[in-house]
Amino acid sequence: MSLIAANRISYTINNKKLFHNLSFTIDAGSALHIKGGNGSGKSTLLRILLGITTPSKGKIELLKPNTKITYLGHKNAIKNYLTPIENLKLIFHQSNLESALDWFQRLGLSRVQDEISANLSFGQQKKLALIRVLAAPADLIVLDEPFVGLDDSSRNLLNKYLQESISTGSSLALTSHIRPEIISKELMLENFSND
Amino acid sequence: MSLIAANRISYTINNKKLFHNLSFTIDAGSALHIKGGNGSGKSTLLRILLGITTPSKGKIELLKPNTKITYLGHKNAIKNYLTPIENLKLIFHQSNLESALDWFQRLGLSRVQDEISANLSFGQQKKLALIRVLAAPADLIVLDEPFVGLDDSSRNLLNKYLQESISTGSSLALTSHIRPEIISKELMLENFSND
Amino acid sequence: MIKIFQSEFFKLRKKLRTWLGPLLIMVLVLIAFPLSIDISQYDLNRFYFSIIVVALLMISFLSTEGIFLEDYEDGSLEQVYLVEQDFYKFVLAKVLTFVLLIGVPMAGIGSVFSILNGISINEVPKIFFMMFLSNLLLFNLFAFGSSLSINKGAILGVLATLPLALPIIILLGRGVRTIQHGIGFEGVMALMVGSGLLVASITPLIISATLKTHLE
Amino acid sequence: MIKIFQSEFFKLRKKLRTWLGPLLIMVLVLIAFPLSIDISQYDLNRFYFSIIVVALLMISFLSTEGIFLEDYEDGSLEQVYLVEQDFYKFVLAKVLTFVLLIGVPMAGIGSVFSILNGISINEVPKIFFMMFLSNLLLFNLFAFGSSLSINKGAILGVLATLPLALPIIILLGRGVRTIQHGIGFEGVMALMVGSGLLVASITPLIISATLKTHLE
Amino acid sequence: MFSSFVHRFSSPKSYVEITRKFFPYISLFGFLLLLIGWIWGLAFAPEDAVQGNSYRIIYLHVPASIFAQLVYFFMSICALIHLVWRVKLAAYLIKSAALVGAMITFIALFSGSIWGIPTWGTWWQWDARITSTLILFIMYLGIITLHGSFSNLEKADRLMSILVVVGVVNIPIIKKSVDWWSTLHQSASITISDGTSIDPSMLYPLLISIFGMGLTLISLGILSSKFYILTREKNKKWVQSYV
Ligand code: HEM
Ligand SMILES: Nc1ncnc2c1ncn2[C@@H]1O[C@H](COP(=O)(O)OP(=O)(O)OP(=O)(O)O)[C@@H](O)[C@H]1O
Ligand SMILES: Nc1ncnc2c1ncn2[C@@H]1O[C@H](COP(=O)(O)OP(=O)(O)OP(=O)(O)O)[C@@H](O)[C@H]1O
Ligand SMILES: [Mg+2]
Ligand SMILES: [Mg+2]
Repeated sequence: MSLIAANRISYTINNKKLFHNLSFTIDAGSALHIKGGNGSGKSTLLRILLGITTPSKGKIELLKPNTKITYLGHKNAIKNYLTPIENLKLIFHQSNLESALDWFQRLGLSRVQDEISANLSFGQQKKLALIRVLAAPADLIVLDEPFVGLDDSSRNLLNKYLQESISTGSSLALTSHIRPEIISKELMLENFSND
Repeated sequence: MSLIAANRISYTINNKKLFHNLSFTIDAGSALHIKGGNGSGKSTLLRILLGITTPSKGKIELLKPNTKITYLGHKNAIKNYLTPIENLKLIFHQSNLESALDWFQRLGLSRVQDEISANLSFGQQKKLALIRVLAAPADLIVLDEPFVGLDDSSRNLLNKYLQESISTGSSLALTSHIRPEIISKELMLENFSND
Repeated sequence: MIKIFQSEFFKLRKKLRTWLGPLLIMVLVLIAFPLSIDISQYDLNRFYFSIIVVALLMISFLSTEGIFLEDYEDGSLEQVYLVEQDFYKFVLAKVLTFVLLIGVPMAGIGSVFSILNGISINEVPKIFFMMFLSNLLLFNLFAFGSSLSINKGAILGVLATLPLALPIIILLGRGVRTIQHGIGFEGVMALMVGSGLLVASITPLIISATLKTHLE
Repeated sequence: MIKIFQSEFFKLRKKLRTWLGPLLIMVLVLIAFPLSIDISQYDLNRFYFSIIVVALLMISFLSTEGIFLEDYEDGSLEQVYLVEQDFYKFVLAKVLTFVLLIGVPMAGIGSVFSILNGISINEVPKIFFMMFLSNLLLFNLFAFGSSLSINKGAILGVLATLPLALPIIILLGRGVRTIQHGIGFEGVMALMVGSGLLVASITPLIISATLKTHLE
Repeated sequence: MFSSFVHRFSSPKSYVEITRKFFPYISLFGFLLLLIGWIWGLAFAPEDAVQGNSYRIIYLHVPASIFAQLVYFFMSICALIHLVWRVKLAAYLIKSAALVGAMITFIALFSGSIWGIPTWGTWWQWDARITSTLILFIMYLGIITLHGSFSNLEKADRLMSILVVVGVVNIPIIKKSVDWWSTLHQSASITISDGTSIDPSMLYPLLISIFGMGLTLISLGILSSKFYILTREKNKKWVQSYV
């Protein structure tokens, strides 16, 4: 069963063609790894999938209504003047909050729980941001280079989580310059040259 | 010949001990790879090496006077309301500018030269920032996770550059969760637990 | 809706810079003004009120200047969009929070300073209410302006909205005179309440569309 | 030094909002003020000048509020430190740029509006020069204030620097009166030039130390 | 040499030990003096020819106003010491003195306002001295908040010290404002050089209250600094054994 189908989508920005006539589907319980050089349009494609950006041509179809989507992009969406816990409280309410705090511990963040988030290290901030995805079960998980800045153990934790989600029927679309340890379809974006 | 010697340095912040009694030297023509989990103090150690942060105890000695240092940290130091070229012009003057523009091309950035930097993709911004280091020959190169967000070809380019610099006598101190393809001493920072 | 509002309130409360800053500046300006003129020479009470009005104008501009910037830059806006699919509630909550945490105290400070400078205590509730309404209008207006020019360089928003602020100021000035003369207050008030409600409910719609365009 | 100055100038020029914004607000305030009161009722000319002075105070605060924030947040400050080992030149260049691109036009606008409101054209150069000097002083002070609490907003900084700003305002007010009365102008002027030079060369030292502390 | 000397005698530990010895005497003596000064001033000093009895608030207002500035002066010296020799104790003292300073400045403002009602007919005027005292008060608060707004306490100490040093220019402004701008407020009535404009029978109790106020404030400062030091250094061994 497919969650989302991309139907011959193209995207052009400022007369630069990013991709052209792209068609693919994302199926329940499977992963899609979007690859390509820097600036090939991976992040843009993800944002199109999410409905944030509209494709120049073609259409994205959500095949299942009420698909629950979680997303983490290049930007962490963390308030750096709040403590990590306060940040989590902004995102999660009641039931999910517990699971978020649980992930907070497992990712080794408890020793910085009283700092404001601006004082966390680069990787710690990324981990904090990832909890947004980790602690909220979703039908579709969209991740834009989630491994950036993570140390080995956190990377393993994330890989394991993604693996599990997929095996329980969630779908995953991600970009990464590091190969994720997940069996996935690959979608390669070429670098168009418009010269 | 050593460029920099760290002499039993310790760093404590808000009653959290990051490292303790660390001693090492960085020699001309060699690389030091600082390793450790997220939050173990790698970035802080680099900033101590640069003289930006003062260690709580111990001393950093610059053994060669007038050591030219280039540095790129987690933050790109790029003005996102300027175009890439304008950014480079802020950093480089005359002689170096040419080499900077050369790197700009080699890194495949010329197709975005008329965008403001805020519109560059994540990896393109990182590459732009890296030119600060690539185009200015230095005695000591200090890099904090330089490979983050780079695609394979750029990563190779950077690795090759670093390799070359070392073989021509420059030194390198870097942190990275991805193993760099450079023969280097390794310095492992433990995660202190203060509980 | 309540949840969004609570979140916005919590965030703003934590940002001392954003809410306490403008209030302090307002106080300081109101203090500095009498010092800058030769008090003995003029009758301060007669025009001190205009200073308060002008301060209101500037401070509301100042405090809403970056109202959406942070959320745009740190990626929060995208997350809001994913959950809500538009920004109406979000903008409504945010502007209301700003009005409550900055606009209301500002109106309070304005009223207090007008007592200090000759308005009788009985009139203070009227003054306060009127200032509150002007703030509601100004905050919505300037929030719209700042949504137009979220990214750094743009000046568009300032250009577009500053002229629109003038009628509000004129209305406020007239309202004050109706209080001083004891006549016609209700009319001005009705006008302000009406436009206040209208603007406060429609502007978020417009802002919401603007924000969506920025995300594209 | 020239290079640093050129860079700063270029950057600020590109940020329309940072420099043109405050100027527009200044114009708006100066227009809004007469509108907000019943002009016929009072003798506007007599105190319009105080409005200009207060506007000068607020706008210079407003425009220097985030003067170091961007460089702190995007990591540029560290890069400057690596090259220069301190921030003296950098701060000097930055503050001067702000004075030139915002302070000077502000003084210009102030002077123009004072013609409109009864100061004779012959006196305008004096007024302009005096406002320019006050801006030099104010920008330095507020830059210090904003360096104290870079990422926390300049509120705390204002607290620190306002005591120093008040004498400037008072001095400016007095200077204007010496012009109006045609006596004692040179004395006030000499005082302002002296303190201007002193402050403009010492403040960057202090700011430099503050910035270094923030980087630690 | 000198700096090692400074450091040895400025350890928080020895400060706490030394002040513990002197505290009872200072506080008792100060309190008694203040009591004597006030009783004398309120009950026995003669009535003022112009102001009647309302002038008696002088015994609160003038000491408070004087120490509002002196406390700041003390803080700025500490700040210099902290910046030059990095003496931690100096920063601790600034932080605790700021609390005392804010309190006494508030008293100065408050008593002045009350006094203003019978004498000037208004409790507030935008007079230069009054305004600059108000700003001094705001600055005390600013210093406290500035310090409180950083999670890195050493950074906070340093920034606070810089602020205190720069802010010291406010003191001459307060002092001289009455002369520079002809204003409502009284100019100095007690001057060292050319005698005083105030009758000795009113002067002696005033001087005694000033002294008493000073010692009382010092003991308050000692109390608050001790409390602050113990919380700041709560992880140190000497504190754990002390408590
Ligand atoms: C809120 C209002 C007031 C404030 C903030 C204030 C502040 C001050 C200050 C800062 C001093 C200087 C202390 C020194 O360094 O010598 C002072 C002294 C004094 N004040 Fe006030 N004052 C206020 C109201 C008044 C009023 C209403 C009166 C009486 C009419 C008054 C009478 C005096 C006198 C007699 C002195 C001693 C003068 C001297 O020896 O310098 N003050 N006040
Ligand atoms: N200004 C600060 N205030 C408080 N704590 C800080 C501050 N700066 C850093 N820290 C703490 O120091 C620790 C180390 O930070 P650092 O950035 O050096 O880690 P890192 O090893 O580079 O981690 P990463 O791999 O995630 O980049 C973190 O736990 C962080 O919370
Ligand atoms: N708002 C915009 N205006 C102009 N160009 C844009 C805009 N957003 C993206 N681009 C351009 O689109 C291209 C693709 O950007 P995108 O972020 O999708 O790349 P990416 O594949 O994610 O790269 P990376 O691996 O570096 O993250 C880039 O060349 C970028 O300059
Ligand atoms: Mg991308
Ligand atoms: Mg790091």
